[in-house]
Amino acid sequence: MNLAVQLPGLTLKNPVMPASGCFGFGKEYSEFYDLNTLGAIIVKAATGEARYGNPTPRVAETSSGMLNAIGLQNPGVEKIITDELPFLRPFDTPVIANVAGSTVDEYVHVATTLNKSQDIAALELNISCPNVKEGGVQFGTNPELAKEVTYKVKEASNFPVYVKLSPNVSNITTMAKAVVDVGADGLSMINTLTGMQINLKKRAPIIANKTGGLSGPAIKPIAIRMIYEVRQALDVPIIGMGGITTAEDVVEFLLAGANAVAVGTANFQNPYACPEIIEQLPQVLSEYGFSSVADAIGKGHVHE
Amino acid sequence: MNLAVQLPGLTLKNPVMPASGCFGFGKEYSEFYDLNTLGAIIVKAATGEARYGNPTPRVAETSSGMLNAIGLQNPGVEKIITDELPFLRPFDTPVIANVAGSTVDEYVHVATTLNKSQDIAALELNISCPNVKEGGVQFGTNPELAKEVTYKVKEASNFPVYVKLSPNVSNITTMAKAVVDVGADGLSMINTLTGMQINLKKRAPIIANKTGGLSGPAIKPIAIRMIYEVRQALDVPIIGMGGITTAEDVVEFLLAGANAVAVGTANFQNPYACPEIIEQLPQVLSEYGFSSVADAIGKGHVHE
Amino acid sequence: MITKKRLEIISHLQIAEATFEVTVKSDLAVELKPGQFVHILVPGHMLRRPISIANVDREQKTFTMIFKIFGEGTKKLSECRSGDYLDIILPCGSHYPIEELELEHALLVGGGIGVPPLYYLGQQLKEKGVKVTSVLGFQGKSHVFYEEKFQQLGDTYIATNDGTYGKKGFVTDIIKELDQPMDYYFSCGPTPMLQAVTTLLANEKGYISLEERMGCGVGTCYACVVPLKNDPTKNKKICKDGPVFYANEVLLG
Amino acid sequence: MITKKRLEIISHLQIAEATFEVTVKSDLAVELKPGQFVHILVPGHMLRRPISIANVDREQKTFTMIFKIFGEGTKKLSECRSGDYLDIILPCGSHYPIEELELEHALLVGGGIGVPPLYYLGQQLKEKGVKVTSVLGFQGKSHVFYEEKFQQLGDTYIATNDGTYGKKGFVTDIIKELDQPMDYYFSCGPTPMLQAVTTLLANEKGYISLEERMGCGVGTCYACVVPLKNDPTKNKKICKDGPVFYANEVLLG
Ligand SMILES: Cc1cc2nc3c(=O)[nH]c(=O)nc-3n(C[C@H](O)[C@H](O)[C@H](O)COP(=O)(O)OP(=O)(O)OC[C@H]3O[C@@H](n4cnc5c(N)ncnc54)[C@H](O)[C@@H]3O)c2cc1C
Ligand SMILES: Cc1cc2nc3c(=O)[nH]c(=O)nc-3n(C[C@H](O)[C@H](O)[C@H](O)COP(=O)(O)OP(=O)(O)OC[C@H]3O[C@@H](n4cnc5c(N)ncnc54)[C@H](O)[C@@H]3O)c2cc1C
Ligand SMILES: Cc1cc2nc3c(=O)[nH]c(=O)nc-3n(C[C@H](O)[C@H](O)[C@H](O)COP(=O)(O)O)c2cc1C
Ligand SMILES: Cc1cc2nc3c(=O)[nH]c(=O)nc-3n(C[C@H](O)[C@H](O)[C@H](O)COP(=O)(O)O)c2cc1C
Ligand code: FES
Ligand code: FES
Repeated sequence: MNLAVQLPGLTLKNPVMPASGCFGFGKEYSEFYDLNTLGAIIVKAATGEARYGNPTPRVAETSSGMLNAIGLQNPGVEKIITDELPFLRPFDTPVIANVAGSTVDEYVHVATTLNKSQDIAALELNISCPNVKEGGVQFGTNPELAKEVTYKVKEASNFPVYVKLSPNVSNITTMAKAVVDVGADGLSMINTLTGMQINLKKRAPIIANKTGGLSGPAIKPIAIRMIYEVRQALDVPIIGMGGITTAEDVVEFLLAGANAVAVGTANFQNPYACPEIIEQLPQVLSEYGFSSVADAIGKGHVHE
Repeated sequence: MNLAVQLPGLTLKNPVMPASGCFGFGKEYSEFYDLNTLGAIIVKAATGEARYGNPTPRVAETSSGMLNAIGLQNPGVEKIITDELPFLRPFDTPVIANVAGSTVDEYVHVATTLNKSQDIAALELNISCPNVKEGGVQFGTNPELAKEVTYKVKEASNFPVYVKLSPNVSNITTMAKAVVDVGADGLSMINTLTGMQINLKKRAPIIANKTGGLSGPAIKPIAIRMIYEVRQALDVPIIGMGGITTAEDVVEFLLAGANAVAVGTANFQNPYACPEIIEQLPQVLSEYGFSSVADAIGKGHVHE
Repeated sequence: MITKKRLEIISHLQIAEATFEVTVKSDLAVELKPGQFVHILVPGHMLRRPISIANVDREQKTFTMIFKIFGEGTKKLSECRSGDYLDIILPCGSHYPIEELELEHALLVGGGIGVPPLYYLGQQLKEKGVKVTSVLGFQGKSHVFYEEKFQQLGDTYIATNDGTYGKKGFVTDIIKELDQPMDYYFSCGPTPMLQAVTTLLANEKGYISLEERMGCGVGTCYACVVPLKNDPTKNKKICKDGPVFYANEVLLG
Repeated sequence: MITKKRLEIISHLQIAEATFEVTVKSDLAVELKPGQFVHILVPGHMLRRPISIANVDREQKTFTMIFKIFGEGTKKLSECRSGDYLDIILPCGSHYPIEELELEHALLVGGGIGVPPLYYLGQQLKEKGVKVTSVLGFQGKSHVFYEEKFQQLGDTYIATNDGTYGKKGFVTDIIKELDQPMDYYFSCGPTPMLQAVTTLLANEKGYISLEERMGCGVGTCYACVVPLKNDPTKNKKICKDGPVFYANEVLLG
């Protein structure tokens, strides 16, 4: 069964990659399995300078989901290039860097700095992090800001740019069109939905940041709907994510119109989530009558 | 333990009521238990004329949630007033009518017609139904339209108006402020998030309408976050809902800032959900150190 | 009266490929009528699963359900054991109104998981002295169940899609060849089968039982509707007005 | 090497109020070091639960955990039985580096669910010939566990918050009165206790073990951080760099 997918800048042996923020920079899960099995790897967000992130607690459990407010903790783009990314060099698996920032300038600075890395194949432009006071989600909910940051990062970067969209919007297609109009090579969707959980004993939000991003199977129907809507409107490569835990889920995302998928929260439940999904994918695809990954993409669309 | 809550137009013996669309017009669950136990009852949406609703399948199951696209099936406001609401008259439980429409005129017509009912105590203005082609969610995601319909319905109605907000927005506080500015007596939040599930065998969305509204415990963190945000910004009565299944959930909503709560999807899982929650509420409140329902409202707020 | 109970499984058997027969104890068994269903909670799932009543033992106060593994919910139900408890809403929906009908000869037409409710119906018809002929359709030989039990009610014909047992083809292929007079037919099965049956038997009187994805199962959510034949702008709820309808009452999609 | 295994529960006992001792079989038991923890999947829950290793039987190839019912996850774990299987990530985190330390006399200071890892530590210290003194704090008499087992390791003092057993008060009240010399202290318990202990013993060398809500439990998600004392703009991961830290390394919130 042919699992390969060809996307701008990315030749994937299979469509499954860990999602940003759920895989660190690869070291830890490389103790569990051979990272060569992965279609690609999206690493943790990079900002201009090192960031401490938010106070703890940073995570909470919800029904079929979790909240996180890590707050973009990372050692800064320079250190990521010198200390983290080289570890992934020996693997035959393309690496996607996740670019974050508080200002357009910071995004551009991170993207420009990443030009010197030999270890990455593409950028994921994170305009949708709900867990930082500045930047992040505000770029992801305002089409004009999204356009501006995408345009400038595209100009600055030597790599294809996948813009990661926020689901915290009324109209996802408007956001998708805005960034594709100014040259986004692809989309990555969805990031987390902003949520909160309150600790009854402490009479306060569990997460120190108060709100956090909701991920996991709880949000899968929202991800599927948004990808479906964007696929109806635009012919652009989509890396789909949001609640994927099984190979069946992957097929559902492909049917909705994703060209490849990322697995986030499921890694925490099962560190072998990605390789197990990849192993089962051929059987599940053929069970539903598909002869390859490419054969399934967008096939869930009903034309009226 | 004092469970009573006083809201505009509503004297509630306890803060728990079934949510609109999850309780029909009360007849069916009255076979299970005495409706007098309920704090109030929100009945199914009323439109100007009878509506067939959407084709089937209309529901699908998701992780800790469900999708529905009923499409506002109802016999029309006149028939609701004459054939449905009188059944609820003997109960010592206030009834809230849910007002829907495709145009501002239809909303106003429904609200005006409801003035002649002796069986209701308040209106819930449903500007957030994601499952109809026209009206519904478009009013709920555009502050100007929300303002217009709220203003006109307030002018037309003799009853207090609770505006039911859609969670499919970037900024819930903007929407809340818009409708409160033009006189909404209270808010009801949240309605469902738009989602989709794809049937792998059929290679098509399970729900005939393609998209449906996501409800149930999966969305609770989003509901809590939105209520918390609106409560920080506005001093307005809030009927909170979204995934409530236990008395602990009710307390979490009260802490977030809800003054009363509605239970939707949980009724389907457990027809006795509302009376069981009401029965357990005093014990759970006192377990967490509250001496009444009023004592818990808004107590989850941390002031920086 | 409709209610929700925790009922003990007293027998749990596999009776055909992916097909299970589960009997539970309940004082309400005596009130259950053929055609009605129960609505079962599957732990970890939001929506209940509707399953027809396949038989009732009034003396033992038990009732039996027969289901096939279709997805996750029925898979979990298949893993239950005797002694486990199920959370069940019952009784749900309408029944075959045989007490109101003048009947001498009834034709039962069932397909797949539509077969179970007809067994309880056939039992009651036989008790009333009605002659029963059954035509049952299955995917293939390994899926056939309850053939002998139906034979005890009267003549029984089996069709399988793949021809591995009985007649190859559809129940309608068999019905065409039956030339016995009948007063009423009673049919339950997948919608395409019901369409074929109601079309073939358009001049006969009959009752059919429908399936649809359900939310509440008790009539409050409007999930499970079917349009009326004489006015398709109106509809009925399958969980409350049905699942049994007069054959000409509803429009099969 | 860290991995994930399905491990059989071979003993499951309640040993104090809401407190359970669970022993599982695993070939990896021999590799587990005191202070490390395992990360347990609770079916139906998104996030795993971190639980410390309380003891290891190298011959039987088993290890023991002791936990208290706190919320839903530990409640479900308390309802498991011998013969059930648990899905466990192990071994997680750092350990008390006793192999590197010059030790003659060790003070163990545990509070509540911080007591279990100290038992395995104490066992290993005793094996090495180190003198062990234990000071353990519990809520009240009904919560006390493993007192006799600790006594077999050396002098053991108990404090309870409500005074229903041992000394009324905190572990620090007991430590103040101990005037034996010690080389190192090892402490695990709720953060306020650790703060009190590290403040009281500021002039002693010691190791502490921390708790925080975790996502991955293996170092990838950055959920479980603690700031460094000498540079609070930097932090360490409790699940990977910890849970055991040198007492002066981290800033207790
Ligand atoms: C009135 C009625 C009586 C029924 N009686 C029987 C019976 O006696 N024996 C039997 O084997 N089956 C019966 N069915 C069908 C049975 O309900 C479905 O096979 C079952 O719900 C599938 O659940 P699942 O979790 O295995 O599948 P999944 O696909 O995982 O279920 C997902 C959701 O879709 C719903 N769903 C899927 N298929 C159907 C269907 N065909 N009808 C209704 N809902 C569906 C489920 O209830 C659930 O909400 C009956 C259905 C109805 C409406
Ligand atoms: C390294 C480490 C070792 C531990 N060792 C033990 C032990 O040996 N015995 C024992 O009884 N407990 C131990 N704990 C605490 C134990 O993990 C929590 O009591 C448990 O996770 C609570 O889960 P719950 O489902 O019962 O509570 P819930 O409140 O329902 O859990 C909700 C979420 O919060 C997390 N959570 C809640 N409290 C804690 C906490 N104190 N620490 C970390 N996460 C928490 C849960 O893991 C879960 O993700 C340890 C914690 C850590 C970090
Ligand atoms: C703990 C955690 C940290 C995350 N960090 C990032 C991040 O740094 N950058 C980013 O673009 N997305 C981040 N995400 C979002 C995920 O990449 C993904 O979009 C989201 O979790 C939905 O997928 P899932 O449901 O499979 O987890 C994070 C998610 C989690 C749970
Ligand atoms: C089957 C179904 C039908 C609904 N119909 C309506 C409706 O007619 N009007 C309305 O305002 N909300 C309707 N809702 C939304 C609920 O009232 C509620 O806002 C939402 O489901 C969230 O609450 P829950 O998670 O407790 O179900 C419906 C929800 C469901 C599940
Ligand atoms: S399933 Fe709710 S009305 Fe039929
Ligand atoms: S829990 Fe994920 S880094 Fe520690």
